[in-house]
Amino acid sequence: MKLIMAIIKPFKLDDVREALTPLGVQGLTVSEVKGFGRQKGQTEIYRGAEYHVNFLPKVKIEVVVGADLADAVVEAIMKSAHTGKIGDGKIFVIDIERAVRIRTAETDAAAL
Amino acid sequence: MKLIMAIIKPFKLDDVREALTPLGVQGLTVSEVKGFGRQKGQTEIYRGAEYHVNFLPKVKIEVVVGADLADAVVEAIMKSAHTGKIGDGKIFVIDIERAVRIRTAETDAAAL
Amino acid sequence: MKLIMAIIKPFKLDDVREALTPLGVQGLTVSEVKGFGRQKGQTEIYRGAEYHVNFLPKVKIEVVVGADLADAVVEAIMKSAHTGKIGDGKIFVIDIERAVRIRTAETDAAAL
Amino acid sequence: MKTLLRRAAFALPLLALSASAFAEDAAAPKLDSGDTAWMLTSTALVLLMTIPGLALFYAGMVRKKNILATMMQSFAITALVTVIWMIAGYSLAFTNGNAYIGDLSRFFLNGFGANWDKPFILGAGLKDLEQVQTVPESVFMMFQMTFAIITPALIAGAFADRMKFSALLVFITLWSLLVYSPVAHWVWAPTGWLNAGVFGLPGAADFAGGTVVHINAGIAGLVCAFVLGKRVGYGTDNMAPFNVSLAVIGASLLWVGWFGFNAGSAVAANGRAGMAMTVTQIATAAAALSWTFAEWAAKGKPSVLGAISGAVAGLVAITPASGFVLPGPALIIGIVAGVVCFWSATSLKHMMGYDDSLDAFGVHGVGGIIGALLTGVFAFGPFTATKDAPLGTNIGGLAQFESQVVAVLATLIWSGVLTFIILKIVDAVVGLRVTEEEEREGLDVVLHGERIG
Amino acid sequence: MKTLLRRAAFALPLLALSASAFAEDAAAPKLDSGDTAWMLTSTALVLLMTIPGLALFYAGMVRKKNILATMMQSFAITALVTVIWMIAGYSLAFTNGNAYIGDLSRFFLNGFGANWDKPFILGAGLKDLEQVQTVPESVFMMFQMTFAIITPALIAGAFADRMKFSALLVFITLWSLLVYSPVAHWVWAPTGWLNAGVFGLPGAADFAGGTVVHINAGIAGLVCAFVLGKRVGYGTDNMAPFNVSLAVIGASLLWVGWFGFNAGSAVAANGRAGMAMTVTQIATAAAALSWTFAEWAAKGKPSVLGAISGAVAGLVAITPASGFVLPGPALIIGIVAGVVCFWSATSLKHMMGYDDSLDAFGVHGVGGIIGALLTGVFAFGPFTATKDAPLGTNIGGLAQFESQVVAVLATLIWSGVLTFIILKIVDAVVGLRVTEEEEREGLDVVLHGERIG
Amino acid sequence: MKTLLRRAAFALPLLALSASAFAEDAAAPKLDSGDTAWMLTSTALVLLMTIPGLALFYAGMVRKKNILATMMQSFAITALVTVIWMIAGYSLAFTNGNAYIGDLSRFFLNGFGANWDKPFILGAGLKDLEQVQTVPESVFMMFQMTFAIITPALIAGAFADRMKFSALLVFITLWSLLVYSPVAHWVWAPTGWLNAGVFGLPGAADFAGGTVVHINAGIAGLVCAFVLGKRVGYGTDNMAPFNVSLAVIGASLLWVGWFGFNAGSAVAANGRAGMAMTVTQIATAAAALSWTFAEWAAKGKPSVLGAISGAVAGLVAITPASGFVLPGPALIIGIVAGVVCFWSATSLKHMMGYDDSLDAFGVHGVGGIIGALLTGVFAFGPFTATKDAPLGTNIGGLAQFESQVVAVLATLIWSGVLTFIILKIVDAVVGLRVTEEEEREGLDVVLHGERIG
Ligand SMILES: Nc1ncnc2c1ncn2[C@@H]1O[C@H](COP(=O)(O)OP(=O)(O)O)[C@@H](O)[C@H]1O
Ligand SMILES: Nc1ncnc2c1ncn2[C@@H]1O[C@H](COP(=O)(O)OP(=O)(O)O)[C@@H](O)[C@H]1O
Ligand SMILES: Nc1ncnc2c1ncn2[C@@H]1O[C@H](COP(=O)(O)OP(=O)(O)O)[C@@H](O)[C@H]1O
Repeated sequence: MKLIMAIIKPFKLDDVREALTPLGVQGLTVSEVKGFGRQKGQTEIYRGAEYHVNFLPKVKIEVVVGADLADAVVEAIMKSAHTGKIGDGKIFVIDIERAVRIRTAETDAAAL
Repeated sequence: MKLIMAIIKPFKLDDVREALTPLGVQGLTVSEVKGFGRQKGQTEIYRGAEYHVNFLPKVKIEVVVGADLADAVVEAIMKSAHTGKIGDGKIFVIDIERAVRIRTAETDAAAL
Repeated sequence: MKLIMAIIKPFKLDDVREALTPLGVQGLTVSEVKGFGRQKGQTEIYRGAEYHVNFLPKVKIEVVVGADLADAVVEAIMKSAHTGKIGDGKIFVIDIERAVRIRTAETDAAAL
Repeated sequence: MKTLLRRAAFALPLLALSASAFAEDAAAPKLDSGDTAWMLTSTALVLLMTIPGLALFYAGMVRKKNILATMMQSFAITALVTVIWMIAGYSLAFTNGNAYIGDLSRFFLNGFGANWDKPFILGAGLKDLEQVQTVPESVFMMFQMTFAIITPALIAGAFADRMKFSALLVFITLWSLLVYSPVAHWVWAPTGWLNAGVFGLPGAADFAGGTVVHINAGIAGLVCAFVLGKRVGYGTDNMAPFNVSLAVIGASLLWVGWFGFNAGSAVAANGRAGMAMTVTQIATAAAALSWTFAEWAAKGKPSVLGAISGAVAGLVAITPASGFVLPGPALIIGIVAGVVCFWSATSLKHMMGYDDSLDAFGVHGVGGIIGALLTGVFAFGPFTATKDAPLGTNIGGLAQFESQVVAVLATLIWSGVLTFIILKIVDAVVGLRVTEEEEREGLDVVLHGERIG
Repeated sequence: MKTLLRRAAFALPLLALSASAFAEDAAAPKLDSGDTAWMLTSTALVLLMTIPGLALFYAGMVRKKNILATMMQSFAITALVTVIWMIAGYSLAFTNGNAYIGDLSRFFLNGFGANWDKPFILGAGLKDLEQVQTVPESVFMMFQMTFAIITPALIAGAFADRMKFSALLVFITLWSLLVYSPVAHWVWAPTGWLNAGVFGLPGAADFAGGTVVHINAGIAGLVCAFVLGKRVGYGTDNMAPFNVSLAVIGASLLWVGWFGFNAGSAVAANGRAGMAMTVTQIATAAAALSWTFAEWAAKGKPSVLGAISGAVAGLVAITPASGFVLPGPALIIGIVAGVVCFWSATSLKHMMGYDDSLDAFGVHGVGGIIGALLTGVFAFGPFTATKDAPLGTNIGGLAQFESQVVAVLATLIWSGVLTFIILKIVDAVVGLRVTEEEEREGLDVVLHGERIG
Repeated sequence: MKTLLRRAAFALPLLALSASAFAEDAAAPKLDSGDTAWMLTSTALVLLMTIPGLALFYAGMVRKKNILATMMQSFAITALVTVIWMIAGYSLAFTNGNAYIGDLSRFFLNGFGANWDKPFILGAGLKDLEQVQTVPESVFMMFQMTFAIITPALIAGAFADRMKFSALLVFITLWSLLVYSPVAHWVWAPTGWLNAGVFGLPGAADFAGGTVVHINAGIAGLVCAFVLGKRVGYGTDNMAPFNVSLAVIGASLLWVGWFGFNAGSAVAANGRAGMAMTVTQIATAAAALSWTFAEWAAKGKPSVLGAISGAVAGLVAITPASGFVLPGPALIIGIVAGVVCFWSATSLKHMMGYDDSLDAFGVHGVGGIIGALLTGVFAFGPFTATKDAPLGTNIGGLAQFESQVVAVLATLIWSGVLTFIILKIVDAVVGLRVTEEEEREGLDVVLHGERIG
């Protein structure tokens, strides 16, 4: 199994989720994160104190899938999260040793 | 060492933490996340605009432990986070290469 | 490639980011998390109901770098996030199989 | 001899004016634009107390998932009681009727058109008991409506986080008609039995609602806490308020709005209103400080929630006394209220084992009792002098204190018993509480389909 | 015969007082401290409606990234219209001029120094049309200013989330001078053509601004929604409000402040003000309940946003009627407004396919029309009796209703057409809308360089 | 010849009324219900300025970890100063005493019971200096109390985020008695030396507190900023406000409440109050716009924080002038205040290198000085005409300006020096500042054991 961790633009979240469902992805987990990268933020000014905002709001998607599905998932995220503008984000793939579903104690593929 | 990443129902957090302490787990890290899965959310209506809430509030626990402890930790989380109702969540196990404690520069087992 | 995941004190975030830039790190992702560990929180009292706050605000940094850079990054985080007081946090290193930049479809080293 | 302090409260404004501005022509009652201006303003201030004041005060003490539902309670009660009051509540409370309840002569505000520009006479037709006012009936009715609104809204603090919204609506409807209107009649209508006094005692003194509003709501809250039972997770889950800053705004608006509540109860813009505002300010400040220092001493830190809770306790305690006491006693009432309510909200509650979520009883019930009793102790003669009860003869000393005890007990018993019965009926008909799972999920999304982002 | 209801509205307070307090000396108009006190208070209350009331009501309905920009709209409009009103707006609206527009005799409030302590006479010099007031002109001008402020601020609900700040400033400046001041003149100046009545009909009755404020702003909002187009992501992205609790605070402050709006429109602290406050309260509560129950029935849950929207709909609908109707009709107006505005905000909008972000038209336009028309149906004789139109002859029945229809149509057409033209000009000169990318990023940071943490 | 503008301020309302309503009987002073209504309302409005107004304004500018502690400062100061004022502060400020300080004849509000229903005479017993009012002393004392509360609460902006709560309580207690009461006495008591005028100059003109409130608090804030030193992380850490929307609500409530502050300082509901409200509105709007456009030009974007800061700067600057100037000058005062305070809050502060966290000096100190000086320039004769100084002779031209300079300097020096001494004492006794680690953790949890969720 693989954990696919994607950092994307927040407004692309629904598109990505919809792109994954047809592949058979039944669950995923999302966090609000802040990203630092090539994309530059706005400057904020509060009564003369200027803050350059280095961190931009992003969304992190974590989805665990069977190794066979990993490439398709990466592909689908790439397409659905793509705008072509700087800051579109990254996808990382990490190996997972074990997965368990808490409700049923099913493990691995059955747990996803 | 293993990183055990569990996605659970928010109100189970204290139970899980209390179940891990007796095992010798001395630290863990928690994030608020939103989960998409089999469990369905409520519909929200704002003046005629309906939004089906696909993402439900969950809590993600990340705890790094020695490889020997990993099974016991998974077991303890499974028991303490269990309600038997849909949406109880998942546990994933990932291999960790290295761990460091920033305060002391201790590494690996000693760092946990 | 390695994913370096560091849990640090929130006010050290800017220092860490500045320490990483000279190493050639071009991007990273940050989340607000809550940490449980040896450092103890304050007690909060609301009209006689006392809550011991076990979880303290921390910041989690996730940065993916080439394997060659990993040690330098760990080193830099250790130095810049260090206060010497309890609760300084941890650094974990995890292996990454694949990285993709969504905007360009570049992969691995080129994607970072 | 019947000496009615409250009657004096209403009668005095006009008398004072007769003696000065209108001396030449005291016979024909007239509207006074200044008094009317102040009563219009006071009405706005008391409405401000409930929405957004109380809505914020309560919402600031609950968990994130219940913030909107808690605000909705105050807001919906405001709308609901407005209509109930217009239909029958006002009539039952303030028309002559008998000693226990008014009649329905003002059903649907019948007769308001005919008298719209005339001074209102409370108890019209009652020989020797008429209270001629310098404001029109619409203004008097509106001012009293805001009291009828806030009283049941206060109860909601006791059952926050777990009552069904449908149950709330039914409960409030019945409570407003069966508990609030009668008790208001007893104490404030010229014919009311507590106003008249019983057992040869003088009439009960309740300037702005210690019994009618605070004890009444407080004891109802206590009964609700017992009948509904504790919140799921009480004692184990962290139930820390999500956003105390909302509660600070709420308490501040309560403080400001209370000037309308207490100084408005003079039903005139005169020296008595000024003094009522003065003692309100002093007691509130004193109670905020005394709760703060008590908590600092007992728990090690002075919390913001403590300071604002103390202020509200002071406001509650000075309410019945506000038209009767001087600044010095106000300081004492405030100090006592802050310390005692700190104890009731932090210790008594745990000792007795009920879960009064936001301390409706601990603050309003206990604070109201303190104020009602101390009114009997500290009432200052000149404020209550009337033609019938000239200066020096009108304060009853021990007798007045006994009368206060009677009024407190009567309110506790009537409100307590009726609240219990109403709750049981509502439980049987629509069910009082959401399910455990719904309670965990939070009332915002379960009851109202909304969520704070 | 010309029977001017609104003229009565202004004239009556003085008459009432003449008949009582100043009976001995009705000739020389005098300031009345009570009336002045109430008008000063009402002015503060109506300002409170816009900041922070409307600012919160609107900000509570947008997404997190637009909260500050939405508040800024209300705040900047308050500052901008204040200056415009002082320079020329007031003069154009309330000096005699001709039937369509005032003159510039009060340019930069010219002449205020000379009359600072004298009672204000609206329409001074117009034989038989003078409305002598018991307050100074500064107070009258300030009270009216707060109306001139809130009207364009209401429009902002229609274009929230996408208009450029620079465009907003230019648009509001032109709209205030070219739309608000003329319409206010038509309806409220003694010389205004709608006030005087046309086609042999009686003058239009608009006590506190059903046409001038709500229909005016509502139709302008509708035109804005069409001209600017839908928000990016409309219909696909989740546009759920970030923090409805802000909207609850805002709606509550609107409710409280509206007492100044409606009861203040009596320009005196008298029985009419009291009755205006009464019917305002009743209609608002009724509408909050009727929207709530309609939504509960239609959607399965009673939302908090629904309850507060209903309350605002009720406030809007009772506004033109508030000085003319009794409690019973107020209840009916409220119930109708709640149900119809629920329908217009949730169904009509989707049927017609425009994106009126915060329902400026659905609530203010539709609610205003309901109120303006029902005023003609329900107006109660004695409130509008004047010397010239004694009791019983003054309500026009069908004729009054027709007059209301004329006023509604005139406002819809003038405001609709002018708004369209102004928008096109502003679009050509500075551009109306931010770019799609800026809209996605959020107006807070893009326009104002700020962000909520 | 001594021409006391401020004296006129108090004396005039009565004179005006004498000339009209009470002409037949000017000898016996009477309470006026309209004036009393307005002063009761104004008192509520000024309290609203501090809680929740200022509490929100300040809390909206700090980081999340200090929001509750910042609110607590305003709230605790409200409670504390109420009690101090009741015990001794009022007596020291407003009894006759000598030119520099009052006496203790009103210790614990001694004597209030005897005079509760009589018109208050400020300076009673002083031949030719008595200021007979139409409101009771309780109302005058309460209105002034709200000024005594907000002044030290303003200072807190300078030391936000780092002062110990215990130190705050001791500091405020001493400052209120040793700085506020004396300066209020100098300027507003009939015996006060600045009121009387020195060096042959006319008395200083300070209608509603430019010197007594704003310069006084502003300079004290500056001294606090220097003595306490900068916040940890100043210049490196991101100290962006967590929730500017709170500050918008706060500024809005300050604006609304300021109508009580300025128009209430007429101590009557008359033409002068109306004009004070008018000029307040105009100056505030002008300053909000001028700060906004200055910032837009200088920084590229018009921030919301800028707009509301400008509004507050305008409110501050018009305060001393509000009873003395006409609308035109108000526009100028507003424009100047907006631009200059923008400069002082964004440039001067950095040039001088102090960390006045929330710009207590930059807005209140600088704005107050602008207003106090421009009052001397723009005062309009008729407002200040008295029996002793008939129209045309009463405005001192250059002499009045010089008198204003004297008052400004006297306030700067006394407040600056005493604040420094008090801080040093408090530092020695309880310590002024939390530790660096506590400051990092945030005052909410460290000082009060609470946290925003
Ligand atoms: N090396 C990295 N490790 C972890 N996250 C990264 C890394 N580089 C970029 N990111 C994340 O990806 C986001 C987008 O990266 P950025 O460099 O701005 O644009 P692009 O994706 O177009 O290259 C960043 O905001 C950050 O959250
Ligand atoms: N494949 C997955 N990858 C990552 N997270 C998942 C995955 N499947 C489920 N989750 C997480 O687990 C939560 C619970 O899953 P769900 O399917 O609703 O119920 P259950 O745990 O009972 O199977 C989800 O809300 C989501 O956060
Ligand atoms: N085993 C662990 N797995 C995951 N996170 C941990 C673990 N131990 C500690 N942490 C994180 O590191 C933070 C600091 O740990 P703590 O024990 O308080 O101090 P120190 O870093 O000085 O040892 C914790 O708050 C928690 O977020």
